[in-house]
Amino acid sequence: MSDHYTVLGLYRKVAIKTKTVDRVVEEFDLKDGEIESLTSAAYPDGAIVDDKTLHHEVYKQQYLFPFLLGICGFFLGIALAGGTGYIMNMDVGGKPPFSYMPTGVITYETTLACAVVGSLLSIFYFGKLPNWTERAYDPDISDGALGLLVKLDSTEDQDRAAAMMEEMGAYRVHKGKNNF
Amino acid sequence: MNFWNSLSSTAKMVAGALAAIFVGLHIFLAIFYFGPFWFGTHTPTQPIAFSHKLHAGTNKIPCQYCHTLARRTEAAGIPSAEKCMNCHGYVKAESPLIVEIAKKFENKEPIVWQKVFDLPDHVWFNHKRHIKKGFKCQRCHGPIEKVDVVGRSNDFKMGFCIGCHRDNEAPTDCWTCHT
Amino acid sequence: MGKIKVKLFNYKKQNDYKWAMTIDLDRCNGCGACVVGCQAENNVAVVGEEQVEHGRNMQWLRIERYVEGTYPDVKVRFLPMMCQHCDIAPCESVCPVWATYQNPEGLNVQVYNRCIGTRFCGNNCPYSARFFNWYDSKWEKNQENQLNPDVSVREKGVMEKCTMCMQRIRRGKDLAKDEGRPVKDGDIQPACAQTCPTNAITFGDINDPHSKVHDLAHSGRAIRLFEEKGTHPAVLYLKGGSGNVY
Amino acid sequence: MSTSSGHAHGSAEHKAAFNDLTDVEDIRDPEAVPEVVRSTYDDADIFRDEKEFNDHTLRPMFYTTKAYFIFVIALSLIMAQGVATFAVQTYYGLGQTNMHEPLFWGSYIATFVFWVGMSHSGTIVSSLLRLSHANWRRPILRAAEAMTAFSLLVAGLFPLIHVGRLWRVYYMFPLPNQRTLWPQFKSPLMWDMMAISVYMVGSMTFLYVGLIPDLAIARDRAIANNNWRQHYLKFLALGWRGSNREWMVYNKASLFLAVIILLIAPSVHTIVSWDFAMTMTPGWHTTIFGPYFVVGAIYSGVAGVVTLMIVLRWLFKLDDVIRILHIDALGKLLVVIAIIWTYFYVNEYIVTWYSHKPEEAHMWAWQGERFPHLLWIMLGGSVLNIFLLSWSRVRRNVYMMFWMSLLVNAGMYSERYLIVVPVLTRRDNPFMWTDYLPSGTELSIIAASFAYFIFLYAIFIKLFPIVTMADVKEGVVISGDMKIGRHSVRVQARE
Repeated sequence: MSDHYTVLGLYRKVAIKTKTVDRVVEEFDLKDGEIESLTSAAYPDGAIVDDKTLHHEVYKQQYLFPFLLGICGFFLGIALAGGTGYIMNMDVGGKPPFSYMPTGVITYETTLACAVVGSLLSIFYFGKLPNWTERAYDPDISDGALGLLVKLDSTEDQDRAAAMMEEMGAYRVHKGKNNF
Repeated sequence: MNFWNSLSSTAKMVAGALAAIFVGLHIFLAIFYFGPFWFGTHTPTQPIAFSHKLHAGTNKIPCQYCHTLARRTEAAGIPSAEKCMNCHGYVKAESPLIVEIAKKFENKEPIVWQKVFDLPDHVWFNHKRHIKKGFKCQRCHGPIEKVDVVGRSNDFKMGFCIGCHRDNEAPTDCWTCHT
Repeated sequence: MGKIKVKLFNYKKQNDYKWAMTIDLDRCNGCGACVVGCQAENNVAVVGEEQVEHGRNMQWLRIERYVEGTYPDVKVRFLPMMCQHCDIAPCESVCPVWATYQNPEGLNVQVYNRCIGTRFCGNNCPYSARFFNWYDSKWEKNQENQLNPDVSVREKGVMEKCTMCMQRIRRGKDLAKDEGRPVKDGDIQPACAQTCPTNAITFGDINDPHSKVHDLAHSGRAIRLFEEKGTHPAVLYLKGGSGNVY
Repeated sequence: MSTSSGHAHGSAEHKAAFNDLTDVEDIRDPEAVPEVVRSTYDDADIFRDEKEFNDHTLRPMFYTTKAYFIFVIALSLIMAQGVATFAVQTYYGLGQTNMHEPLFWGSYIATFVFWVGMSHSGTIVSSLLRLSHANWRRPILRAAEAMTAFSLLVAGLFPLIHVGRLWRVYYMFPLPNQRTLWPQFKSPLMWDMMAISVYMVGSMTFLYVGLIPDLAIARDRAIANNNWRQHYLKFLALGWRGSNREWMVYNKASLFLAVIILLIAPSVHTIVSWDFAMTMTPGWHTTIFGPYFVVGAIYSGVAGVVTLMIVLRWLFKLDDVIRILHIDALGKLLVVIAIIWTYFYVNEYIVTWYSHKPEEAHMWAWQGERFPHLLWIMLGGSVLNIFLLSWSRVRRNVYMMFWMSLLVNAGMYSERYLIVVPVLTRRDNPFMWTDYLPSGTELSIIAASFAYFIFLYAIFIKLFPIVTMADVKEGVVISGDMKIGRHSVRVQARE
């Protein structure tokens, strides 16, 4: 996908947009990831664009980030509260250097702390964020316009798709190469 | 500079913030971990240019010939002018530095030697115990017989003491040294 | 940095000595000499009138007075109170920086230069035997010369308390080591025991079956303060009647 | 920029236009729907379109009056005197306070517990409501979460203000050092430090993640107006475009975070309660302290949210976003929590009474004897107001709710003071019984802490959107009207 042409159509109505999605997908034989919908609110999954690969990726893998980092945090906590008690031992008269309760408390906290970090990282990783470079976008989207973004292989396809979007009721269409 | 100008203002802000955090963190860590090495050396000027190299190195006088208190009390002690005159009444008695010592000795003026190896007040160190155990002075004070002007070759941070105590199974109870 | 050795199950190790103190309440006449002795020996700050008014009286050892009965049949009881050097000390487990802990010889350590002044230990001490340096201690011009060089002068913002005159214990052990023998009973005397005119305070090694403190502890008169708290203090009070803890 | 407000209520075409946008078929006849139903269910559809809604909710951020600057400067002055007092206290020593042996903790710790408690409602309420799909939660989440973050920032200062040697406080951090000394993890203070820093990380992340889509909206607005805010907004919005991938990932991560926060938050105040309960001081050493503190925290926190909502609504004319229905719902929540809290409170007395332990019984008697005024504030503010709050006319009256919520927090502050101080004035050793009143130093630092909290909030409002806009829009998207026979009801799509 290094060299692609992008078309962004802006719509007012969801129904029209979904119809366009169906038609564009059929016409250009688009695969998952080549068509995106841009909205200012969270529509239910698959309400506009049904991306099966994305579904698979997010639902099957995103939990791994907090989960695995949580496991790391668990061992970090045990090492921090339990392990250092042994290594950096004090001469405490007759008292054990390891105790269960503090280790439990510290482990609980570190586990959750790492899980929080994992959740944040999962947004970055799966959402392909942050991406501050200019990308296909229109400020109208935050004011309620519904964007439809299509990635195509050639200029002819781009023009055809733009025409098709306008015909289907897009009130504005942007065209560009490799994002605009 | 061209590269910097080519950045957008956001990128400049981000880069500046990151650089500030990076530098600040490193300054903190540097002071925290290496501060003693950088700021801890201490080489005072002595009132009389006494050379340890000449006495302990070339002439091989044992340390405890002058610092006798080291094996008897917790302080190593600085020899009195009388001790200097024991030998220097005869040896090189006409050297200008010796004349100065002799004059002070005659007039009963103290020679204000500057303390090089100083521990904080909250540390209690016992020379006697360490000498009796058989440790060489150089173990803590460095190769003193090889230098003319003595400086602090060791920062005497707690890790230095604790490490040695651990290796030699000496007590590591805090009250061994702190009260 | 020295080599760090991982010592796994060494925590059962106890040294030969276990210092303890007995205070005979029937002998105490509340003269307060121990308080002065303690103050002089340990560089305890003289806080001044104004601070005492605020309730910040700094005394590692204090004589508590309790009045029994009603006038005219009144009897005043004295209780010298200091850090009890508990075996299971409530102050130890709450210090976040190891400034206070139990040392292998059964004493409660307070390390001034490690203390950050969270004052949690003081809150958890049922005997109220811990003191805080609310201000830097000031010494008059000539008073400075009588400071004990073996004891550090505490900075503002740290906790302090009775150390059972650790500097004297250390010196006693040092002397014994020079002579290649264990510490004898009577070698070491804390300032309070030394000052007490009625010999009410006895200090020694309770692990030594021939020591005086061992005898007194087993005399059938020993009690501990706040026994129900389960702190197992090393300071034992002797009083008439029954109440044997040993 | 146009300003719309609540008076668009009856206008049919406005509603139709906005619903058109979200493409939900509007079959509702506005005249036929009773007023009560509408005020319960309508969320943001009084606005003509989304642009107008954005304008309205971003208004507090982009438009600043002169009064705001005066207010912020006044707050800064209060903070400045607090900082000066603190500097004096650090320089001369803690003797500047009125604490003394054996009362080692005083009003600082009481205030610390109060602020940690305040921090508890925001994220707990927010994640609970998120997980239970409560629809009325939508506009108030941000304000509540920001409250959590800021009260934690304030709370985190108090341990620093209170320690004796501030310059040595890094001894508590597990930093590898040449002394090979390590903090002692057995101390409840270490757990406290861990828990609070973890909660700080968690709530900040939660706040930030919730902010991302709204930051994108604000960014577009700032770029369009060439406002200075665009620089940091561009950076913080991470280039958010609202693509279906981003929304999917975002929703999933919000869910994770809500669950994790719900696990962290109760642990934090439980651990704060262990600062007291793990000691052996009569009056503190109670097994009930953990849940009692958590419920108390949520109680004072929710009351704090109510106060904030009403103030925001009044200051920024957000009364069509933050409605009576929200205040009402929060009031109901307050009643439930108040009842649970009262149960714990009474329980503490009952256990003491039944155990016949003289020192604990004496402690309660001493409380009533020495601090009757605080006891009455607490009982009045936190227990007796249940009866008032159960009355829907009180809950729906903004003025009443404002004073009620302040009263609850006054009561809860007294409660914290009553937990910390009387216990320490009457310790085990009767020779050391004492008394305590906070000194001027303490009072001025505490006043500065309140000013600091308000200051942070005031700054936040000017830098970030205060209303959870994306969430409100989602509510509009997934809800619509359904006709059942003659009735038309608002329904909510849920996966």
